[in-house]
Amino acid sequence: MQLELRLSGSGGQGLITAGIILAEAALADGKNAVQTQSYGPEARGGASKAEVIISDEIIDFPKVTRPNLILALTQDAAAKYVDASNSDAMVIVDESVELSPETGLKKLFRVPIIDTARHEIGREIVANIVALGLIVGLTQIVSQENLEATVIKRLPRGTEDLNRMALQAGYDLAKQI
Amino acid sequence: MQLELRLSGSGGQGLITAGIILAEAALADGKNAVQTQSYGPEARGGASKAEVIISDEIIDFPKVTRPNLILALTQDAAAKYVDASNSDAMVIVDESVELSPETGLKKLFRVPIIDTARHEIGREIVANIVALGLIVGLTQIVSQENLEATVIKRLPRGTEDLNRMALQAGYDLAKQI
Amino acid sequence: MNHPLAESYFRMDKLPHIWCPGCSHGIIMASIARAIDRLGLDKDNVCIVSGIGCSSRAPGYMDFNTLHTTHGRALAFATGVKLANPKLEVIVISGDGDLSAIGGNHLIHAARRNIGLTTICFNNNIYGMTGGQYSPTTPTGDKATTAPYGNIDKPFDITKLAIGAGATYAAKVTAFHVTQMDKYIESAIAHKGFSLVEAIAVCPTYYGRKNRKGSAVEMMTWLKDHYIDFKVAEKLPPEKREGKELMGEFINVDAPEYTALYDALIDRLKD
Amino acid sequence: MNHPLAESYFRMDKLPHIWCPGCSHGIIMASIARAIDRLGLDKDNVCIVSGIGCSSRAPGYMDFNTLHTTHGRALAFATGVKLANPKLEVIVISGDGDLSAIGGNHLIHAARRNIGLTTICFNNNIYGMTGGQYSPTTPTGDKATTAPYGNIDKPFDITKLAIGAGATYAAKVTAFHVTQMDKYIESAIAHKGFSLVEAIAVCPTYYGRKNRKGSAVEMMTWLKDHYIDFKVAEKLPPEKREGKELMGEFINVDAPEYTALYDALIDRLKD
Amino acid sequence: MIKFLQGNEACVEGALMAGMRFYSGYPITPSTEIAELSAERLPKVGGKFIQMEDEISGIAAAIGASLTGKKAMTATSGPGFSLKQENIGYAALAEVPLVIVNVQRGGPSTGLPTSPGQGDVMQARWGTHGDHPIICLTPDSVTETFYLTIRAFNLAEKYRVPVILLTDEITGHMREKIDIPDPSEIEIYNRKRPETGDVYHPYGVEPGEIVPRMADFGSGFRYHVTGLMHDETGFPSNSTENARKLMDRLMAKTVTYRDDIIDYEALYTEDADWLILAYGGMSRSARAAVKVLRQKGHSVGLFRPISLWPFPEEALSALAGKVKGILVTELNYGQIKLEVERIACGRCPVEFLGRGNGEVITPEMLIETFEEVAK
Amino acid sequence: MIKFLQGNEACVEGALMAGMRFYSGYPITPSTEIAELSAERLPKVGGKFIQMEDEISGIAAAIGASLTGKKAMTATSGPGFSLKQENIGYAALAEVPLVIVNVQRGGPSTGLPTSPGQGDVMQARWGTHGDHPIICLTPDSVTETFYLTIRAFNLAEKYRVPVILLTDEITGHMREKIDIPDPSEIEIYNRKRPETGDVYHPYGVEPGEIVPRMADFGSGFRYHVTGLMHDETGFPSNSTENARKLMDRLMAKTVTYRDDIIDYEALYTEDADWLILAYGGMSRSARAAVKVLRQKGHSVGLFRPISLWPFPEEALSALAGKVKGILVTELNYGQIKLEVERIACGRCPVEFLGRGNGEVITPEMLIETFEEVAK
Amino acid sequence: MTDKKENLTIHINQEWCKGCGICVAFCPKKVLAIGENGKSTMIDPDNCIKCGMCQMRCPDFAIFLGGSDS
Amino acid sequence: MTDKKENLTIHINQEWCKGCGICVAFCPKKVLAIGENGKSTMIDPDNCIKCGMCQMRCPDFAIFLGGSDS
Ligand SMILES: Cc1ncc(C[n+]2csc(CCOP(=O)(O)OP(=O)(O)O)c2C)c(N)n1
Ligand SMILES: Cc1ncc(C[n+]2csc(CCOP(=O)(O)OP(=O)(O)O)c2C)c(N)n1
Ligand code: SF4
Ligand code: SF4
Ligand code: SF4
Ligand code: SF4
Ligand code: SF4
Ligand code: SF4
Ligand SMILES: [Mg+2]
Ligand SMILES: [Mg+2]
Repeated sequence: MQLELRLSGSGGQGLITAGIILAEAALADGKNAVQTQSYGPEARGGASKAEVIISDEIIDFPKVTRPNLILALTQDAAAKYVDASNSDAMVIVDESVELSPETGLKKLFRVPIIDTARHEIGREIVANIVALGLIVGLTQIVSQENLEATVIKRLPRGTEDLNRMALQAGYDLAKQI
Repeated sequence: MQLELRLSGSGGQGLITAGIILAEAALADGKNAVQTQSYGPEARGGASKAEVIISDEIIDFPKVTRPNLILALTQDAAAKYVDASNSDAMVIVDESVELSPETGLKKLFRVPIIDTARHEIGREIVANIVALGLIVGLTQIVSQENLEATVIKRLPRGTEDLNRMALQAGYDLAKQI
Repeated sequence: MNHPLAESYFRMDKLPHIWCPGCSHGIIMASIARAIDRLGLDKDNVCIVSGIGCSSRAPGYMDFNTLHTTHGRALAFATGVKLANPKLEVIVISGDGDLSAIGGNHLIHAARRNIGLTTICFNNNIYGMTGGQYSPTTPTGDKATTAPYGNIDKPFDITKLAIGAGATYAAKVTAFHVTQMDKYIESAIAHKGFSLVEAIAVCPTYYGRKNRKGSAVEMMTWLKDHYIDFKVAEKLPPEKREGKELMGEFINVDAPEYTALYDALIDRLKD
Repeated sequence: MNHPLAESYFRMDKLPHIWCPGCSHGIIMASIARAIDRLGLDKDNVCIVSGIGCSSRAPGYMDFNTLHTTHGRALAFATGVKLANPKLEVIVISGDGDLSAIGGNHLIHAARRNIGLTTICFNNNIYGMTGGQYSPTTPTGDKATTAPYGNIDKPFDITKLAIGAGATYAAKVTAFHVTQMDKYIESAIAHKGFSLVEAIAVCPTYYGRKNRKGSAVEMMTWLKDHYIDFKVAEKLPPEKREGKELMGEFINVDAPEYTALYDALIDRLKD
Repeated sequence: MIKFLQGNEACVEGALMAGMRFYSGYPITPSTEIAELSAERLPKVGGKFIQMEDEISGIAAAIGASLTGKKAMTATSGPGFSLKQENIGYAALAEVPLVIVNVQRGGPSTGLPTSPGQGDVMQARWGTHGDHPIICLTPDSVTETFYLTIRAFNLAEKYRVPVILLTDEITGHMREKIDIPDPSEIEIYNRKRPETGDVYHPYGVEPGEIVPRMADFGSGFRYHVTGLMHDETGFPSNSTENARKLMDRLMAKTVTYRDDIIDYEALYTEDADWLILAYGGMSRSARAAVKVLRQKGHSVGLFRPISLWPFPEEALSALAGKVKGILVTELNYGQIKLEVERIACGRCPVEFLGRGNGEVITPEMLIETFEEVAK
Repeated sequence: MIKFLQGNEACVEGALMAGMRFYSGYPITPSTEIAELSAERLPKVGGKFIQMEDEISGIAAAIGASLTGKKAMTATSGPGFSLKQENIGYAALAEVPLVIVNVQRGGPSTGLPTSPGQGDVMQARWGTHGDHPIICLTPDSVTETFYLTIRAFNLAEKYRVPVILLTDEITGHMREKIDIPDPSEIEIYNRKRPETGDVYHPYGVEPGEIVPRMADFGSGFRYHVTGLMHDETGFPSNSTENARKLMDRLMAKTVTYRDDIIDYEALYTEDADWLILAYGGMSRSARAAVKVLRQKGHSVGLFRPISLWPFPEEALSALAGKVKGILVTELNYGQIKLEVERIACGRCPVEFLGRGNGEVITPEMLIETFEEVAK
Repeated sequence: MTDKKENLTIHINQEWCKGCGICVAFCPKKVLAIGENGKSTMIDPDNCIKCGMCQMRCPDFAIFLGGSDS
Repeated sequence: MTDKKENLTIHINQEWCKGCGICVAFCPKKVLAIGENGKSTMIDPDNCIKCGMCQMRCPDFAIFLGGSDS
C-alpha cells in the first residue's frame, strides 16, 4: 500500500515541517517514506507545497503523481495544488478556502484549521500541527503515538504543550467530521 | 622544390621580421611560402626562431622538420636550433658562435654577420638584414630584386638606405665565401 | 484608476511583483522610475541591466529596454551596451551579493574607467534570493544561514570601495529616506561618468528573521533612527554621532567619461 | 662563492631566471627574501603563492612551499592555504594584471576579510607575459599593444583601492627605493591582518619600449626622481610637489585577523 | 543511526565521515544546503568553512586547503559549475585531491533554478579546456549520496584527481531514510605522504605506487606546484617529452585503474532482452518502470551507471551484444545517449526519452515509451 | 588583394568584412594578436574595442553590444575559454548572436601556453552547463580563417547562436598568402529586425522564419532579455510547457538547419578504402600524408570536418559504410575520435593517432602509423 | 500626474497591497491602518495632508494619490 | 652572511649578469662599468664603500658582497 500526500499553503505556514514530521512518524511506524517539495522564487509569499509518500514497500519514484490526500490551507494553494484529476482523493481545505462546486471531488472537507489554531490554541503558527492531527485523525496513516513523539522531537523545546494541544485539537476536528 | 629555412638568434634580433621578408619576397617571385615561429617565456632574452618554407607547390605541412638552411646568430640559438641530423643542410652561424667540430655538418659557414652590421653599417640592429643578404647571396632562394623591394616595404620609412647597405653587405659576405 | 507611476513606467501585467511583503526592493525600484520621470528621459533610450537576485528581478517589471543577465555580471554586460551605443542611458540594478561579492571586480573596473553607467545597489546585507546566506555587507557578528554562529567577516562599505576604485559619483541612502533617494538617483543618472547609489534596504524575510530585527516596519524604523547625513554628522558632537551610520553624497566630481573619450578617438582617427 | 641570499632562499638550479635584462621583478623578489631573512622565518613555514605573469614566475625560484596558480586567482588559493593552516606565513606575489585586472575581486575580498596574507604587487603598468597590453595601472595616454592610440582608461591606484576595500596595511614603494621596500615588506609580513605592498616596477621590454621610456636604467632613474614619501610631500610647498608620485606606508592599523577569529570560533564551540 | 535526511544533508554527513575538514564555496540553488550544513558542522570538528566571493575562488581556496593536507570540498550547481571549470583543470593537472559537488538544476544559463535537470553530464567530463582525467559519480538516493560522497573523497585521495559528485535537484532535495553507519564500518583512504628524509619528487611515482606521494605544505618538503606542464620535480618544463610523460600518466589514471573506479548497478539484466539505462535521480523513475514492465511480462532490465566517468563501458558493451535494444532516459536532450550509441556500436538500437525543461519523467511516461519502442 | 598574414590577423580581416563593430576581450597567448589588431582597426571604422578586466566580462560586454545591434566578437584561448562558458550558455539561451574565437594551445590548465593543441574540441560543444545549441567551425589555413570568420558571423546572425571559431596555435600564428576579396564579393547576413509598428514578440518566430526577429536596444522596442527560461514575450516563466517549447526550438536550430550549417572537405574519398580524418591545423599534416600515401599506392582519402559542431555526421557515416578503416588524428587524447566511433557504429575500425603534449604530428608520423594500422 | 493636490485622494489597490504596514507606520497623520483583511485601509481620510509619503514608501505600488475614479 | 664588512668584496657572476647596467648607474662611488662582454665589471674597486646598493638593486643575483673565494 502506497499513500501519496500533498500538503500546501503559504510560505510561512510550516508545511514542509509538517511533511517531514509525517514522514518521520511513518518511519517510526516501520514504514518507508519520502518527502519532497516544490518551490520557486514565487515561494516568496506565494503558494508552497510539501509532498510525502508513505509505503510499506521500497519507494522508487519519489514524486507524488496521483495524491491520495491533499491539504490546502490557503486559497492560492488550493488553486494551484488541488488537482481534481483523482476524484477519489481526500481533499482537506481550510474553511477560508472556497472551491467551485464543480470539482467533482468525492471526499472534500472544509475544516476551520487556521481558526482553531488561532482561537483555540491561540497561536496561528500551529495550524500545521492542527492539520497533522486532523489528517492522522481522519486517516490513521501513522500512529498517533509516533506522530506525537516526532512532533516533540522535531519542534523547538518549550513548545511541547502547545503542540500537544494543537494535535489534540486536530484529532477533535477529525472526530467532528 | 621545397626549401625549409630556420632563422634563429636572440629575442631582439629581428629574425621573425627577416623570416617574413624572405617569405614575402618568395611570394613576389611567384612562389608559395609559409612562415612560422616558436617562442616561449624563455624568449624573454633567450633564443628565438623563425621558420620559413618556400616552395613552387602548395605547402601543406607548415612546420619545418628537416631544414635545408639554418641561420644562428647567437651561441644559445645555435645550441638550441642547429640540428645536425640533416648533415646536408647549409648552416650559417655568426662568427661569435663556436660549434663543436664533431657536428658532421658538411656546409657550415661562420660569418662575421653581427660584426659587419655593427662596424660596417654602424647599427647592430640590421644584422638580420645583413643575414638576409648573405643567405640570398649564397642560395638565390629569392630574387634580389624582390628581396630588396620587400625589405623596403616592410621596414620603417627612413631606413631605406641603411637597409640597402645592409643587404649589400650581406651579398658581399656571400661573395667572399 | 491605476498607480500613475506604475502605469507610465512599469509593465502592469507583470505586477504585483514577487517580492515579500515589506521588502524594500519595491521602494527603490519606484524611486528609480521617479528619477527617470523627473529627468524626462525617453523610455526607448533607457536600458536597465541587472544580475541575478531578488533585487535583480526589478528590470522584468520596468518598461524600458531591460536585460537580466548572469549573477554578478550586470556591469560587464552594461559596459558593452553603453560603449556600443552611448546614447542609451544605462542603469544597473544589483544586489549587495551581485554587485560586491561575485560582481565586485566589474564594480571596481566600471568605477575606474568612469564609464557613464549608473549603478543602484539594493543593499539588504544578505543573499535574499538563495535564502539568507551572508553577503559581503553583512555586519560582523550577524547571523545568516551560512554564519550560524555569527559572521566573522568584516563588511564592505560599498560606497567607500567604489570611491577607492575611482568612482566620480557615489552616494549612500536608505529605503526609508525616499526623498533623498530620489534626489541622489536623479543626480547619479544625470552625472556624466560612473555613478553609484548604495540604497540600504531591508529584507525582513531572511536578514530580519535570522537576526531578530522584527517586522519590515521595525527595520525601516531602525534605518530612520540610525542613518544621518555625513555633513550633518560632521557638525554633531561626538556623543551624538555615536552609533550613527552615515549617508549622503560622498563624492561628485567631473572627469572625462569613457565612451565620450572613445568617440573622441574615433573622430580623431577620421582626420 | 655564491650569492649568499640566493643560496639561502632560492633554488639555485633554477637560476638565472627568465626575466629580461633590467626587469625589476628580480629586485622585488630579492627584497622579499631579505625581509623573510630578517624576520627569521622558518622556510618550511613560508608559502609563496602567485598567479600567472612574468612576476608570477617568481615562486618557482624561491625555496619555500611554492604555488603557481591560475591567472588572477593567487589570493583565492592563498586564502585556502592560510585558513586551512594558519601557522603558514603566506605571501602572495602578483602582477598588476594578475592582481588588479582578472584578480581584482579576490584582492578586495581578501582585504575586506583582513585575512593574514601578505600581497606583494609587482606593478610594471603592463601585461609583460603576454607582450605588452595595457593593464589597469597603465597611465592614461600611454601606449600598449592594445592601446595603439594611447590608453583612454583611468588607472587604478592599487594601494588606494585596497584601502577602500578595508586593507589594514598598505604601502607603496618603487623598485629603485630598495631600502624602503625591504622595510615595508618586512612590516607587511609581520602585520597580523591583510597587508599589501605595491612595488612599482619597470618593464623595459614592453612598457618601456612602447612608451619610449629608455633603458632599464633610465626607467629606474625616473622612479628615483619622481617618487617621494607622502609624509615628506605633505611638508613640501605645492610647487615642489608638482609632478611627484607619492609612496610610503599609507595605512597600518590593527584589527582582528580572519583565521584567528575562526580559530576562536572553533575554541568557543568546544566548550 | 537512522535519520531522515535530504540528499544534500547526507552529502555533508558523508563528507565529514570521509574526513572533510575544509569547505569553501558560494551559495547557489539547489546546492546551498550543503554549504549551510558545512558552515554549522565544520567548526565543531575543528574544520573550516568559508563562503568565498564567487565560485572561482570557492574552488581555488579548496585546492589551496587540500595542498596543506586537509580534505576539501566545494559544492555548486550549473552556473557555478561553469565558473569552476578553469580550476578543475588546474586540480587535474596539479593532481590536487578535491571533491566538487554539482547539484544539477534545469536548463542552460540561469534556466530553471529550482527544477531538476541532468544537463551537466557531458560538461562534467569536458567542461575544462584540454585533456584531463576526471572521475564523476552520480547517486540515486539519499543513502547512496552519503556513500558516494565518501567514495568521492577516497578516490580523490587515492588517484589525486578532482572527483565530481554529480547529483540533481531530485536526490539533493528529497528526504529519505538513511542508516548512518558507525565510522568504524567505513573505509577511509588517505593520500600517501612522503616519509621525512625521503628524496622527494613531488611528481614522480614511487615504484609500485599509483600516483606521486603528496606532501602537505608546511610539513618540511618545500616543493613547487604549478598549472604549467612540469616534470617529476614539479618545475615547469617546455620539453614535449616531459609533457608527454606527464599527460600519459595523468590520462592513464582512469584507464589503468578503471576496474577500481567503475561502478554500476545492473538490475534484472541477466535474462533481459531490453535495457532501460538511467542514472542519478532519473533511475528512480526507471526502477519503478522496470518493475511494472516486468510485472507486465516484459523481460527488461535496468542498467544504472554509478560512475558516469569513467563510464562502465565493458559492462554495457557486454549487454549491448545480447539485448534487442536500449532505452536511454535522462533529464536532458541526449548526452549519455551519445556514449551509449558509441558503445552499442550498432549491435542494438538505442532509443531515447529525455526532457530538458525542468520536468521529471514519470514511470508512466517511461512505460509508455518503452512499450512503443520495444514492441 | 594579396597579403601575407597570420591566421589571427586574417580572423580580424574577416571579422571586419563581416561587419564586426565591437570587440571586447582579455589578452591571452596565442590569441592576443586578434585583440591587438582589433584595437588598431576598429576605431578607424567607427567600431569599438575594449580590453575588459577578465574573460568573463569580455564575453559579457560583447553580448551587451550585440543587443544594441552591433556585431560583436571576443577571442581567447583555453583558460579564458573555460571562464567564458557561463556566458556562452547565456548567449545560447537568450539567442544573442556572437562570435567567440578560441585559438587553442597545449594542455589543460596553464599547460603549454605557446604550443599548439586541439584539446578544447569537446569543451566547445559541452563546456557550459545544460543543453544548448552551439555552432563550431575550425579552419585549416590563413585563408580559411578569413572565410570562416565571416561565416561565423553570418551563422550567428542567421541562427541567433553563439558561434565558436576554433582555431589553434598552428593556424593562428603561421603566416601564409591570402587573397583578400573585394567586399562586394562577400555575402553578408544581417539579423532580421522587427519593423516599426509590429507587435513584437521578442522570442516568437514569425511564420516562415527561422528565429525570432531581434530588435536593437534603443530602437523603440522595449523588451526583456533574460537567462531564465522564458516564453515568447521574453519574460520568465516557470511553466514546463513553455520551457519545453523554448528548449525544443533552440535545440532544433542545429538539427533542422544542419545542411545549411555543416561543412567539410572530402579529398580523394570517392575511391578511398581508408580515410584519414583530421581538422584544423592538424589537417595540414594529414593532407601532406595523404598525398604521399597516395603516391605510395594507398587508396586513402582525407575527411576534414570544417564545422565540428554540428558534426558532418551523414557524410562521414556514408563513407564509414564503404571504407576499411578510419584513422583519426588530432592534437589531443581522442576527442573527435569518440564521435567518429559513434558514427562509424562498428562498420569499420577507428584507429587513432593523437598528441596532447604540445607536439605537432608530422606527416611522417602519420604515414608511419597509417602503414601500421592499414596493413 | 499633473492633477492638483486638492483633487487627489488616496487609492489603495487591495489586490497588490501585501499588508506590510509601512505606509501605516510612517504616515505623518496616522491616516492609515491595516484592516481585518490584512491590507492597508484609510481610517482617518480627512486627516490626510496628501504628502505622498505612503505612496513613496509603499514597496508594491498599492497606495497612491490619484484623481477620483469616475 | 655574517662576515665583517672589511672582509667583503664585490663578486660578479658573469654567467648570471644580464648587463642591464643598474648596478653601474646607481653605484654611489662609480666603482662599476659594463665591460666589453656586456657584463658588469669593477673599474675602480678601491673606491667601493661596500654599501651593498649594487647587490640590492641587481635583478639577477649577479653581483654581491662576499668573502674572498678561497
Ligand atoms: C554563478 C551563480 N552563482 C550563484 C547563483 C545563486 N544566486 C542567485 S542570486 C544570489 C545572491 C543574491 O543576493 P543579492 O545579490 O544580494 O540579491 P538579493 O536577493 O539579496 O536582492 C545567488 C548567490 C547564481 N544564480 N549564479
Ligand atoms: C585566464 C587567463 N587569462 C589570460 C591569461 C594570459 N595572461 C597570462 S599572464 C597575463 C598578464 C600578465 O600581466 P601581469 O599580471 O601584470 O604580470 P607581468 O607579466 O606584467 O609581470 C595574461 C593576460 C591566462 N594565462 N589565463
Ligand atoms: S527574500 Fe528578502 S530580498 Fe528577497 S524578496 Fe523577500 S524580503 Fe526581499
Ligand atoms: S617582459 Fe617585462 S615584465 Fe616580463 S620579464 Fe621582460 S621586462 Fe620583466
Ligand atoms: S499622503 Fe501622507 S498623510 Fe495622506 S495617507 Fe499618505 S502618508 Fe498619510
Ligand atoms: S505600504 Fe503598500 S503594501 Fe505595505 S501595507 Fe501599505 S499599501 Fe500595503
Ligand atoms: S657596494 Fe656600493 S660602492 Fe661598492 S660597488 Fe656596490 S654600489 Fe658601488
Ligand atoms: S645589475 Fe646585475 S645584471 Fe645588471 S649589470 Fe649589474 S650585475 Fe649585471
Ligand atoms: Mg542582497
Ligand atoms: Mg604587469
